[in-house]
Amino acid sequence: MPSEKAIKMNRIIKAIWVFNWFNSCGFTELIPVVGSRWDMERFGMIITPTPRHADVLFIAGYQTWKSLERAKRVYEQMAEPRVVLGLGACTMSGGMYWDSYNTVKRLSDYLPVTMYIPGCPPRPEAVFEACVKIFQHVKELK
Amino acid sequence: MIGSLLSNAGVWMPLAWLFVLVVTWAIVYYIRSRGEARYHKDTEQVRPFLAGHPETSKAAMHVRASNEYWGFMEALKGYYHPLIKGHTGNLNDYICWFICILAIVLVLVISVGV
Amino acid sequence: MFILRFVVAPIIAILGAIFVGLIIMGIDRILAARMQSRVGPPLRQPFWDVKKLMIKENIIPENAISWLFNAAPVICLAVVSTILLYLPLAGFSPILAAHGDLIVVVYLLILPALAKVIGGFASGSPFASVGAQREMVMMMSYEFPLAIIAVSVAWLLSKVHPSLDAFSLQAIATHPVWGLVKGPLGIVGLILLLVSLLVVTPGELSVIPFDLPDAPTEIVGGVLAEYSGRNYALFYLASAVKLVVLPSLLIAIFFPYGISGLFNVGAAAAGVIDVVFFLVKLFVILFFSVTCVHVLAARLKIDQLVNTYFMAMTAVSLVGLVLIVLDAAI
Amino acid sequence: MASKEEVFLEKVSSKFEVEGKIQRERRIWLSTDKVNLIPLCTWLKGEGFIHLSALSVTDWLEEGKYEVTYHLWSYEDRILVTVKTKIDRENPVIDSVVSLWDANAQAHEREMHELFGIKFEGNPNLTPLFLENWEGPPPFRKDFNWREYVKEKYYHKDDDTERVYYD
Repeated sequence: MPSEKAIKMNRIIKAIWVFNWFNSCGFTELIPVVGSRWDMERFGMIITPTPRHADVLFIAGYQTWKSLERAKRVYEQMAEPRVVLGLGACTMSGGMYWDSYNTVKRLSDYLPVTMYIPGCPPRPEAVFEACVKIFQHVKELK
Repeated sequence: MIGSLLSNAGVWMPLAWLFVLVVTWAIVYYIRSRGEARYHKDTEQVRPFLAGHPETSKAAMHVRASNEYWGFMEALKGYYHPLIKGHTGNLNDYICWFICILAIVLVLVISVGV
Repeated sequence: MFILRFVVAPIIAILGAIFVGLIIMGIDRILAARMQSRVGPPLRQPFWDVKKLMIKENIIPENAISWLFNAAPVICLAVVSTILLYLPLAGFSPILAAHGDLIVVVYLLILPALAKVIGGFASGSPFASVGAQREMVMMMSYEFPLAIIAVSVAWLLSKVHPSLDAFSLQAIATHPVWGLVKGPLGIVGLILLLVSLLVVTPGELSVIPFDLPDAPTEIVGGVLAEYSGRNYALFYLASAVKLVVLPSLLIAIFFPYGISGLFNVGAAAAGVIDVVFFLVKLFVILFFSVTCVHVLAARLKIDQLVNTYFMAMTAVSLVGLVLIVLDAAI
Repeated sequence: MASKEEVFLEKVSSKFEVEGKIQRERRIWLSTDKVNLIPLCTWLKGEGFIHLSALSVTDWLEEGKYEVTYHLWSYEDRILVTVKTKIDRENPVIDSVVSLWDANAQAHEREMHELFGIKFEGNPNLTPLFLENWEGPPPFRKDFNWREYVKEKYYHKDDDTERVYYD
């Protein structure tokens, strides 16, 4: 019998509500995803203004210490079955800011990142595939 | 019908509405009970959402009601402005307003009454 | 008979309204997407949204007054569905015909907005209280034209049929206003009233140009900023039911015609045809007054909104009323 | 006839002992010492230089000096005056200009304090602007080797994916 979390996650996939924590390249990445060519609403995904309504937290672009502290607080304020998606190389390894004194190098040291999406910035198809993948492998999620 | 408010042009029976409200309230409460009730009590989750910023102080967060009617006052500037100017604050202005309007009313009453 | 009218009917009304409301919301989102040359969500998207919201956590913020915070969505949805019982839907007489009329409906329309205001102030976040303040100012401004429309329609009815009870929606539905007016003056007056009601509808449903109370970009979700999970689902359902209530009020006043008379079929078939025709009318009104508006227009500022409702729409409906009175006088 | 820059330069050098230079049309450089910086700035503000467009610091490592430059813009005569002052590099202290260009100067000074460690006397709130809870030395100093700092603070030598940074 799949766990309660798995059942909940399967429900989420049909209506993923996204809260985007976008610095730097993230927002320019969101526009094609929302735009009419790739249109994320056809998968039921909409952008929510508050983390309270959101299920998936998109974190894109490099995070400085100051923005990371706020990102943690926003992650805490999301309602439970929640998922964090790290968009772009900057969240994986600091990207081109790998040797900057003020950026966070690997996001998963500070936030429970479920899945990273490579690319600088990642293509919209990669973002959609990541959303689908999360929920297919929901059983292995801790 | 007992308890029915009747006027020659309208009818309303509050008891009927209240009864129906109780029925719909029961349905809505049932719908609500189907939902998830748990949440992380008194963790970071229950802090107010201020775009990630920490909550500095309760007083700083309070939005004063004085700017509530800004939209209204702004839209009806033409009406409110002269009105505010009219409230000069000294008594004899108000008294002369009172007398003029009294005069006008008397003239109307007499001209219509007779 | 009592049980049927006072218990079974409300249950059917609320469930039917939620079902139809969510479908219309789905159609509205698809059409809005197609107008922006997007593909748009599947039709059942609102149902999945509500189902997902039901499994999410229901966070009660620490600054909130918890009992008020939880009561507001329940009141909002319950009251909105009681309005439906006073409206003549699809040609049938209102379920509570003898117990409430147009004035009750106009007053009941205030309660859902009031519940949102209470919810906003009770959630203790600055964004929510700004949203609630905007909702109050909006309520004040669109009540005026709404009241004028109700009064002028009732006056017209009482002028032409003095014997009838002027405000009862049943009477208004059976004697369509377009027939009560004699000359072209009256027709123009009625058109002005129709226009002002069409403009009030998006305001009542808080659709894009008038969605200041829960503006996502400016005040982060406004009144609904702190709601999540099942509480937010109830507000979502309330806005779906409102999508049914508002246009059916407009249909009851201006387009109560049925087409079941054309085909001489049995009573049951006629009923079905009436219901289908009612849904088509509902959808056409919503397309013009909600979908087109929220795709084409951008959000107004609060003082522009007060200007459109308090000044412009009141003037339009007053002129409509004067024209109707002149028409009846000549 | 003398251009407005020369006229202005005469006026300034007559009032304050400052060595000015007309860099090009509408650009004037004034360098003064720390003591009469504030009087000069107050006088300039009176003359119409109401906009402090930037406050930058250059770190002269060999001389052991910080050169603080105030870029002032006047809307009437459309001239940009750059006031430069040299201050000691080891304990950099200078008077704050918040009293003249309040909030505008506040942000610049907080940033310069954070990045160069300059202490602006009279600035009410010198809290960090971008580098919240930062332990290292001020990062914009020339002698701050940020590659070493990053290697030591963020990466671990033993972590196999990150060993590449060390060889």
